[in-house]
Amino acid sequence: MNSALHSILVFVQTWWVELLCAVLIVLVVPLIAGYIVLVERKVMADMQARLGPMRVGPHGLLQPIADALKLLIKEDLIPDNADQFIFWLAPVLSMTAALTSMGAVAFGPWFQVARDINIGLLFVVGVSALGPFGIVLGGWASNNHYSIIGALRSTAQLISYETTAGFALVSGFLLAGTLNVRAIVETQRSDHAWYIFLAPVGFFTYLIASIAETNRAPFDLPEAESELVAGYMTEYSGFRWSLYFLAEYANMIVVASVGTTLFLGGWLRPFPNIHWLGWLDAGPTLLLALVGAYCVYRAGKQPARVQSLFMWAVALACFVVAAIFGLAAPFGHPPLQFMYRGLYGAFWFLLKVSAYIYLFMWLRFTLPRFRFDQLMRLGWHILIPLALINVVDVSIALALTSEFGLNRWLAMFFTTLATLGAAMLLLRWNDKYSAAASATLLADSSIVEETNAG
Amino acid sequence: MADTIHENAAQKSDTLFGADELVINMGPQHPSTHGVLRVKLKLDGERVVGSECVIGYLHRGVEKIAENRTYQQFAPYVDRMDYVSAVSNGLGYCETVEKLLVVEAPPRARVIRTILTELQRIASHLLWLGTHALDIGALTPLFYCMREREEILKIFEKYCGARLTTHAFRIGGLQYEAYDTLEKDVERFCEDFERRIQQYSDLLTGNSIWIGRTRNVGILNSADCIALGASGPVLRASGVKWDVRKAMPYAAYDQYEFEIPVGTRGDTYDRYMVRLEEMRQSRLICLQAIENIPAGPIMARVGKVLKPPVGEVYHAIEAPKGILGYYIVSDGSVQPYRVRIRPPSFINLQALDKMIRGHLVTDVVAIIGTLDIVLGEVDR
Amino acid sequence: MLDSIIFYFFAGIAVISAALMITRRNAIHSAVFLITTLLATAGIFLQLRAEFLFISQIILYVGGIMVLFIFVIMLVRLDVPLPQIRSGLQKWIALFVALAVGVEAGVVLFLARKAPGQGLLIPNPAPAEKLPPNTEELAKGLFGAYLLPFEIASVLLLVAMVGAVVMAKKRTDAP
Amino acid sequence: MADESKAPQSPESSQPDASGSSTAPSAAGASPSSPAKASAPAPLQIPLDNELSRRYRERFGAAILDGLEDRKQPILIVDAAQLLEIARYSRDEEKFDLLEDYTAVDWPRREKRFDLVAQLYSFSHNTRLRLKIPLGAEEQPSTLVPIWPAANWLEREIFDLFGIAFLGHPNLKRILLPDEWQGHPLRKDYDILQQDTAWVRENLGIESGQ
Repeated sequence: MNSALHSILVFVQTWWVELLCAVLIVLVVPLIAGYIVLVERKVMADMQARLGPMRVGPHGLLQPIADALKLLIKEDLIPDNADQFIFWLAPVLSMTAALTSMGAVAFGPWFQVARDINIGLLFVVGVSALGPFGIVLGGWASNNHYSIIGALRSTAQLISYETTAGFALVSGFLLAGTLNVRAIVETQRSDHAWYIFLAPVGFFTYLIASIAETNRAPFDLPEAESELVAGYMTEYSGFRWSLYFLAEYANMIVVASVGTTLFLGGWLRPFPNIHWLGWLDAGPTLLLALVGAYCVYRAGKQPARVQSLFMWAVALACFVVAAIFGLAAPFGHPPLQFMYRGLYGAFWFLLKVSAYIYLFMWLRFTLPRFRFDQLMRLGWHILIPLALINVVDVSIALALTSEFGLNRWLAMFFTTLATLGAAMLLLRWNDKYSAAASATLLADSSIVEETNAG
Repeated sequence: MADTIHENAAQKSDTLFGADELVINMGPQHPSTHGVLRVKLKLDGERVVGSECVIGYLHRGVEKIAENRTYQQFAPYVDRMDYVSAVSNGLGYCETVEKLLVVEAPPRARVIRTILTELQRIASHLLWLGTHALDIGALTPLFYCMREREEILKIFEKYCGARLTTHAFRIGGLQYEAYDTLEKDVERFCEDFERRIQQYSDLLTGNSIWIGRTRNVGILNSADCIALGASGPVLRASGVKWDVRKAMPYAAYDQYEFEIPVGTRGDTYDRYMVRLEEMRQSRLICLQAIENIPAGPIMARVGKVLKPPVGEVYHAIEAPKGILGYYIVSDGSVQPYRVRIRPPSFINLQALDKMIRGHLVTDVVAIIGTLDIVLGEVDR
Repeated sequence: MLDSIIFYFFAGIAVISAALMITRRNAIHSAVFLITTLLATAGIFLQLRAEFLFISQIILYVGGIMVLFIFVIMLVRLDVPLPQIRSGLQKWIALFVALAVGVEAGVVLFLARKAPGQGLLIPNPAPAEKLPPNTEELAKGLFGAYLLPFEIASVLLLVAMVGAVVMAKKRTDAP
Repeated sequence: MADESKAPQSPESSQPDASGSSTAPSAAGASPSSPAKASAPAPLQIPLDNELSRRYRERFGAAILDGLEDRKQPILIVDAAQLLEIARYSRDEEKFDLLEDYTAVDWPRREKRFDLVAQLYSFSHNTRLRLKIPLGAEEQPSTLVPIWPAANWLEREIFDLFGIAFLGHPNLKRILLPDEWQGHPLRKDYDILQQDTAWVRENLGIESGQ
């Protein structure tokens, strides 16, 4: 018994940084997710010519906390005919999958839970593949037609698009030659290129698949409120519902992080090897200073004293952090230097992830929703073949460079062209097919009519 | 041998899935039935094989009320039928009673009526466009549409003090003279609106997801339209170039030039295009109308107590949703003997079953949206 | 020590949920416990530093196959009791099979103890940090020594897939 | 109106234009059945005598009970027994392809209690025609659904609100009111405050809507 305790102690002593990171993720991600919701509402409001939440806190800044409180104190409802156990289990499963998969994501060079794990990104993809269980089981346990249809749709969608995402990632893995997260980022530095430039097709297929995987518009069919009320979440309310909700946003962070790591250079600044762009290193400092200056500018215009005080406080905080960043860090001694590099990497990483998520939001407010058969057709008839062809083409390019010493960029350029050509063919074929499909649909409906009449 | 295997497989699949028909209830409280419509859908998988509408949740007995009110007292009630185009309802009612009385509203009143009614048509179509786009999953057009609709409602508010159920017209003409800047307001709105309508078009018209969701969805050909009595944009989208405003002009429509947009396939996309173009045409009518509003009285000389001579009259106008007809029988007393309202939504909704057969549940939502029904009018 | 704690933790979960999986009446509950079993097994792989195997187990069995299982259960509604063919012999056959499997497992374990280095126990495992990335090792094994069996298995799977499609496809040309 | 029994039984029926409006032509002869007042310049209701009505009379003879024009709108009063044939003729030969509206009017004191009123419209001629079908209280007219599918819900509405049952209707049940509702609200003997209190109590759990 003693030895068991001892070994646990040793474990904690060895891994305390990682454990701290894990606790931090569990504690902070829900908060971040809440604020992503706020940002989303603000972005949506901006695109739709309105203000968004304004009441709770200055510019609605405390809205997520108010929402969370409201959800926590809501009545905990379980429908009578629901399967109690699974109804309880499903949202937990979704949330667990989302948070666990975050373990292998590296937010900057030193913030990562599972650091030495050599399957790296594969871990993220694999564990987040557990998410569909939460959805499908939740939909089934609710004992409601809308929920079941939502759950079935969702499962079908997730499975098909995970395949696409997997193949798209393979093209990146091939270029990196490793699955380890840090190694992937470092190879992008040594290759002098983010992989979005070397494998653009891979990136775009991953982009689309990642939107579909997180059930975001235009692929938000499982929870299409105009058709299925709220899909698999119809019977959920209060805290359980918020678990699903958080899982969705946590998943957004995960897929955006994976995309960023593999295709957008992770925590590297743009053009990491070009020295005259070195001033970009001052990016975090500059940005913080700018935010601070803006707050000072706005502080005078606030209608209430509290609000202007708040603005001053934010400005002060920004300036202090900017000063630490800009002045102290480069001259600090090694541990400080280490932390500086970590924060600096995290800045670029989070900036890219934010841009990625912003793109999600932008698409959501611009595009109508797909129909289920169209979604499936897009997935199986276009994206999966395209991703497969892309994998083959990237391998060919790699073989050309390593075996025949062809210039890497040249090889990539031609194979990308080939992939795009294949994509055009696929699209044309699909158009023909979909025309035929809708024709059969109409023919079918006339049959249905006749049988109904007869 | 191979054949028998095939047959077995076919039979098996029949017993497994074919016999498994699912009946789901859409509504009456469903986010995209636009009110309290309930549709019972018989599904084979996600495919609709049959449907039944259950309506009447909002039935208030408007026609019965009419028999117990005087002609003037009943006028505000019609606003509550199609509550998103109250002005059109009022126009139809007032003109019908005027026909019954054999009076005519003075030219100035007719022109102002036309302007307001066309603005109402735009407002109604805007609301339709926003909610229809929302049903199909596009969130943003709704807010743009509401923004423009707000401008129209402001004009109504300035004119008669009410925004939604306006009761803008009176039997015999108008109660209120046009306010000073009416022309300017309408002109400013129309100038803006050209650009704005382009905005919606940019968001939706060429969008391949939008086209995918609406093309060949809910096709209703012209023969079916006429047989089922569907009217308005639904009829025009199926290729019938017919509009009450042209066929049997009322108010001041005979003075203005405008086109009747028609579709070719009668699908949801065509209906969208037709309504979009109708908004443009309405804008043109408004612009023509404000150029020259004749001077003169705004009220024909009708008494305080209306006692139409014995008889009956049927009069129909082109409401935003379709033919809005009033059939009024007078027994010579101050109260109508019978008021029958032909509600366009009610009759258009009949076509739903034909339109959704063979489509997916998702399309049902799009098709309910494209019919542009208002349950207040369906149930009356 | 820590390793054994982790091992017994996962092994315990795996055994208990396997038992629950068999005894549950509700098909979905059974599926959930099967998932738990598979996840626990994956945990044991991880404890053995077989990371790639761990993640393959999760992606393929849990993320792929089990989702489809549940899908099918939901579609076919197995929880509605079907008239099952029950035979009186069933109990005895089950007992016999269980005994046979038990004996076989015992024999294997016993033999493994006899031949060190060949069976289940590895006497002097290399420390985990020194192991080469096992993705690569696995790839070398699959595409090197065991290429032929690997390819045969692939072809077999392809045949199964095509067969399933052919059987499931509705005949559209039927009158 | 066709005959005396059709005219509404109200005291004002013979008084022309009680509103006192000068714009309106004084509507003397509010009904052709009161010839004493027919001296005014433009009577509102005159017997219908045009090509159309002649064709109908020729074809159906006695089944066309009467024809008149009220405020320039043509009305044909037809026999319920031949309704289906007349409807089919109207659609096929006269091209009245749109059944714009179909409703009923209750005249409780008349011998034939109901009037069914169909508004027809012809796209090719751009004309409207109103068919009125007098109907006894217990009479069951044949359905128009085979001719104009639009009649489906309209007939259900008439059935719901007037209690007129149509023969051969594919799905004749209440449409606006609940299926179990007692009474037909648009009948004149159904008071405006009246309601099916038993139904309201059972289904809504309240004593009365008033």
